[in-house]
Amino acid sequence: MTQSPRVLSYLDALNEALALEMAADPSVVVFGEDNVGGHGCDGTMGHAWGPTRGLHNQFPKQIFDAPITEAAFVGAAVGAAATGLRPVADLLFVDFAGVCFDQILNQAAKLRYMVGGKAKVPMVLRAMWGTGMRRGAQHSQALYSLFTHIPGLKVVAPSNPVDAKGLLASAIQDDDPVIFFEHKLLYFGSRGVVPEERYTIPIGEAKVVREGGDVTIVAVGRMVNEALGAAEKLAAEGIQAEVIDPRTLSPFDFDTVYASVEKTSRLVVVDESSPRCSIATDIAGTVAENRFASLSAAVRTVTGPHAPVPFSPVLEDAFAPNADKIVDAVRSTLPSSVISKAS
Amino acid sequence: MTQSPRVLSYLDALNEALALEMAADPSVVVFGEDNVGGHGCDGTMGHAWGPTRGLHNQFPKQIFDAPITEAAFVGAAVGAAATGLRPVADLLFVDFAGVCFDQILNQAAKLRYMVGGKAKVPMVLRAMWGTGMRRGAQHSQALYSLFTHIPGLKVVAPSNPVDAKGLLASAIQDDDPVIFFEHKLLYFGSRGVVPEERYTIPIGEAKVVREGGDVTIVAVGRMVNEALGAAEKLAAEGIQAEVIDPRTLSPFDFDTVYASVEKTSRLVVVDESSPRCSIATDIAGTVAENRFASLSAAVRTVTGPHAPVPFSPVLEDAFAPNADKIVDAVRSTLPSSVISKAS
Amino acid sequence: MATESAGPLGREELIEAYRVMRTIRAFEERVHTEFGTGELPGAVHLYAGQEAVAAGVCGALTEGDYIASTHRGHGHAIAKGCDINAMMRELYGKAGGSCNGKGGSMHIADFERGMLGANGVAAGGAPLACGSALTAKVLERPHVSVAFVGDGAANQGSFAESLNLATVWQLPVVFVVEDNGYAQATGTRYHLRGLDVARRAEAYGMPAVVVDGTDYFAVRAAADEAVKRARDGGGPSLIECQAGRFFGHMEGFDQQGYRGEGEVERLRADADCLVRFAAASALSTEQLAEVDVTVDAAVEVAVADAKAAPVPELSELLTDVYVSY
Amino acid sequence: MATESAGPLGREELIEAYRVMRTIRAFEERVHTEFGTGELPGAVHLYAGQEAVAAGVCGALTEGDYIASTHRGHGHAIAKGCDINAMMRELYGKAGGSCNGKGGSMHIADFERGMLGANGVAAGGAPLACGSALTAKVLERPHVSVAFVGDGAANQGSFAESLNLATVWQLPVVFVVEDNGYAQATGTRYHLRGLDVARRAEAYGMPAVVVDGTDYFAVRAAADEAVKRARDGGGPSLIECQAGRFFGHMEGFDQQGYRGEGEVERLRADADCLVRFAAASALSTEQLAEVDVTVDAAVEVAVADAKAAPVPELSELLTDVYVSY
Ligand SMILES: Cc1ncc(C[n+]2csc(CCOP(=O)(O)OP(=O)(O)O)c2C)c(N)n1
Ligand SMILES: Cc1ncc(C[n+]2csc(CCOP(=O)(O)OP(=O)(O)O)c2C)c(N)n1
Ligand SMILES: [Mg+2]
Ligand SMILES: [Mg+2]
Repeated sequence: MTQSPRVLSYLDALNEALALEMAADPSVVVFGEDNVGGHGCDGTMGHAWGPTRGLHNQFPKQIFDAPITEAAFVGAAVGAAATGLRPVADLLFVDFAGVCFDQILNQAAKLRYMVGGKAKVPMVLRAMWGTGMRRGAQHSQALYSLFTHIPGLKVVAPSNPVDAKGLLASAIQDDDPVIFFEHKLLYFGSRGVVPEERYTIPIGEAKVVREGGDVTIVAVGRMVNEALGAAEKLAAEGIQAEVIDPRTLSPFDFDTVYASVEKTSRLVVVDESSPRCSIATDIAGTVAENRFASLSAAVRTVTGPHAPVPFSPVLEDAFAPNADKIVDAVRSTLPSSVISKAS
Repeated sequence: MTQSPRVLSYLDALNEALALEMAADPSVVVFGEDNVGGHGCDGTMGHAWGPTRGLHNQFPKQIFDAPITEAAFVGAAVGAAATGLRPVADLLFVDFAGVCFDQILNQAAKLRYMVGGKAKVPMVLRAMWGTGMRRGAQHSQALYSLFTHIPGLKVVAPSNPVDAKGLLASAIQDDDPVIFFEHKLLYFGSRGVVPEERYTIPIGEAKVVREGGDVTIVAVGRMVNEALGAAEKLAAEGIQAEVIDPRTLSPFDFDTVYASVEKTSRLVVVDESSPRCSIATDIAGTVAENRFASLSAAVRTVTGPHAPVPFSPVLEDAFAPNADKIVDAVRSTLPSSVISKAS
Repeated sequence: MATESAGPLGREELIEAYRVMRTIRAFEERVHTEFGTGELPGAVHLYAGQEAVAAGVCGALTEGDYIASTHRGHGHAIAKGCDINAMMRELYGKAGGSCNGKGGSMHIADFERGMLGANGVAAGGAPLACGSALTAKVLERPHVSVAFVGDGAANQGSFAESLNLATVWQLPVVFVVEDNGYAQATGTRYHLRGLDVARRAEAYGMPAVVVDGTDYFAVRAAADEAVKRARDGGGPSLIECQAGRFFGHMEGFDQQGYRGEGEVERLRADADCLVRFAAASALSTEQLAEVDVTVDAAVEVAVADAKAAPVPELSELLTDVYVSY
Repeated sequence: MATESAGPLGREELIEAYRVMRTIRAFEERVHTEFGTGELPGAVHLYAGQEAVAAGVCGALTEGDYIASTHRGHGHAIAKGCDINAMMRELYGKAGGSCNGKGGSMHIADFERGMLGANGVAAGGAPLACGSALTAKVLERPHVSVAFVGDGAANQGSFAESLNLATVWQLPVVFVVEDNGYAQATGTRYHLRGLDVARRAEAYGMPAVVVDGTDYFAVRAAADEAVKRARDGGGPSLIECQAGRFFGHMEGFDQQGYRGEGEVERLRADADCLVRFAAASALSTEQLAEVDVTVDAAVEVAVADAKAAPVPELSELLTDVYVSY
């Protein structure tokens, strides 16, 4: 690329991925509530708010609105995927997975296995997640741990626009059902230089976003930035943190984490969701099982509390992990000599 | 008790708990599909198959059938619980949580928190779980990890008739929503001496079902028996396993596990579900975080594979952990000197 | 459609009805203004334009009756008697809010007044209302439950299941579908194909009517009948009320470009339930003005109080997850 | 109700219709016997008594059309042309089964024949059929999809949502509700309050009829019409077919004590679709007998083959979870 770098928001990067994939493959269809943005009562159309905004102008046959029938349209995505389309269905908030969970758990995830491999389900379910928008308990969850638990699903959660575009392309081209997590605070809050052309980033590959030899920090989604913030603070104390963005939660690139832990001997996992049966304890437990000998200190998890997400801004801000909490967790993995030396 | 001990099946123990709680409290109501067992087309009633069989004779006003409307009747359980009843709703198979997951995830679990503590939701959701009945992928799941992840829920999974009766009584008397897991192979396969009177077993208390000093095995539900089988085999080799039945998965009695690990320094977790974000990695990760210094070996998880449950008996039997796999896992935690000495 | 008539209501009742609707209107208009300043957090869906529905339905209820509401719940809460000071504090996420600031606009509730809560999930209230109706039925209490559901939410499976469950169990519940023409930007012409939800309820075996939701008296008459039926053991009913919303779907969210040219202006001019009520009620200008003054002052107090109120203690983050754990 | 008439079907078609129904009957009666020996594993729901529904509906379909089935799926699979040897192997959990033994009775599928699968979740097939109909619509293929749904499953929210989605998207899909009088032990008098599901479909804006599900010709006529409508771009329809099941809900599960005195005997005597078909079709005794002999032999072969077949390799436990992972 010789031109001056083009900066896109996370939201626009997703929009671009949808457009490029629809253009490249007419079997890619996109639907959800207000994905076109309404068929107003006088026929006025096209007031989508999110990453699908404006796409109906270019792809009038490939994008359409659905009534508030998640069970039906997510189930339809499964049936369509198994018969020749590549549907990208939009859940809006991942919290609404509750009303169509059977379609995800028992249909999308299991169809291929149940029929002995004689079908495939190349669908994507896009969903907004995360705290920070003052949306309250039913619109702020992470929930990726639930999907990661379910065999048959792939779970992707990009942390920046470049990954968002490349991973959404991969998800659409993938032959298995993918739940695609878009952190709502990143839509406008995360911007970056995004190549204009169509490209993919492989599902299942973590990225070392910062190298360091003293401690490994694995952080998911919006937490990647918090982890990088923590790493800066730690660096000022002479502690070098390696920060890993798994990008994909299922399959999970444990090898990259293992390699890092073998080097650093310390692991901190940062996860915006509640702690029990979370991606945080999953990574902690798996590393403790498979790289126990490499660990020189207790693994540490930094997560939200075992509580729903509160509405009040002051409470919500206390819910999610942040750089300071990550710094504290990292410190607790270090021998006191190192910490006293540093501070 | 001076009479000769009375042996009950797990199924009958549950039936007795339901009867005793309905008798003691008229606000306890029981409903689900065929909980009475049908209103045949000529009005013939009372052909329930499971733990509710026959209860309508004694409690005609407290038990009734529901149409196949899990979202409505589980949601109704939430609304009823918040206004004065103690509903016990029956999901039949826990796999059907998919069709009413919003009611569990976003309504039952969060109502109290969302209204700032000004309501409570004393409901029980009963559900069959587990492999072994040749029911295929949509009728054989564990899924307790999903519910354990969700703040606001309590999750109970008894492994024997005595606990089943006492824990179901506790669940019904509890002021919070409880998901009550009944392993379908235990219904008839597990029998025990069950006291006739009304009693409770506290939610949140694990039980050390076998004492031993060499390794701690935590096993859930039907796996408790497999763990005991493994412990027998290990004992023959001179290895003493301590077996812990958590009985409740949320809240989880980590203290009992910690105390055991402090003694044995080794941990094996046995869980019939798939591995990722499971109760197995949850316990493994949490112990690795909070009792790292006590561990002398890598924690080990023994779980089902990351796959749906297959139908074919030969494949299904290979899905769930068993005593042999547990023995292997335990051996892998022991120094080779101990193992060679033993074998 | 039932027609407009002040019917058998006495003056006190008429004034009370006007007070309720006028309070909702003032509350919502003020919240709209406050949101514009950027100080008010969260997802706020305003009820202005639909006041006659909440007021007409809740006017038919007693204190012991229950309502389960929607994401657009302020009007229902006010009509069921919730304290607007506590509500406004809730919107600001403050201590002393209806939910101690932990719920926000989408979860305002007041169990003491039978308000089971706004709900962030479409049709989320319908099963809950079946539940409170079950409580009344089992404990042989004379209470009726109402589930409010939007036109878009009426397409949810949980709503259809609730209709079925209510008829099978013959629950004392009234489903009130508020057809305001849109689900977000999607018109009913598209998502309901222009059909009445009432026909679905009839197919499930319950009586259903369609009424003009800007006509307090029509709503009230339909509600009186349905509530009486439920209270007398006659089982569930559905009332479909048609009334447009004055504001966008959600504050700060949409520019309403999906609406027809002049649509909102026409609504405000020709279909304002307050204007229609004032005309039909035969209350005097003075009587109405007295209410206006009191209501505006009360809303002013609520906003000032909410702004001045303290935020919740940080410890609140971890309380109320369980009764015991 | 459509009335019984052999209509415009030619002899080959009549023989084929009889062969399909007779195969289902023989398959199910034999599975019943085999289950009784204890050798056949799993949850097996038999279709005997309802054959005219599967045969009549699938008779109206082409090979490229799709069906999404229920837990009681053997009849649908056979009518859509699935191989009974593979099906029987599947029931026994054997290699070479329709799903290599990994699905079992509740998940028999054959995508090459447009059979999208039995389904263990009530109404699970309805959204899937909307999906395959969407494929046809988007890719402009002439295929129609059928969703089979039981009377009890018709109360599921996902079914109601599918009716709505199908009308809003004007999908080429036909919903076939099989009213066999019961959901497990619960009668339709209770769970549907005796009402037709067809009325619900109409309320969602699609044509719907109720037919005698033991009358092949009535089912076929309704299916021909609905399939033609869908294929011609006329959108969805619903056909409600009433036909009792001869066996219990599930093999080894219930004693059918919930059924009326003599109910099953009356069904077998007076409402046997095979008997009715034989009488109405005007096929000769020889023609029928020839089919009977072939079918019985084929089922015999299927059972012998399934019993002799090897079990799947243990490695199959871990394959087919993903295309790639
Ligand atoms: C299950 C579910 N799906 C989607 C949403 C997102 N959403 C919130 S409000 C809304 C539109 C609701 O329309 P309607 O029911 O007509 O109510 P109105 O906003 O018009 O009052 C949607 C789609 C949701 N809250 N719940
Ligand atoms: C969502 C869901 N709830 C409950 C069940 C358990 N179940 C299996 S079959 C059945 C009855 C279904 O009745 P119907 O739809 O009439 O079909 P039929 O068995 O009569 O063919 C039930 C309740 C299920 N499979 N899925
Ligand atoms: Mg609306
Ligand atoms: Mg039936």
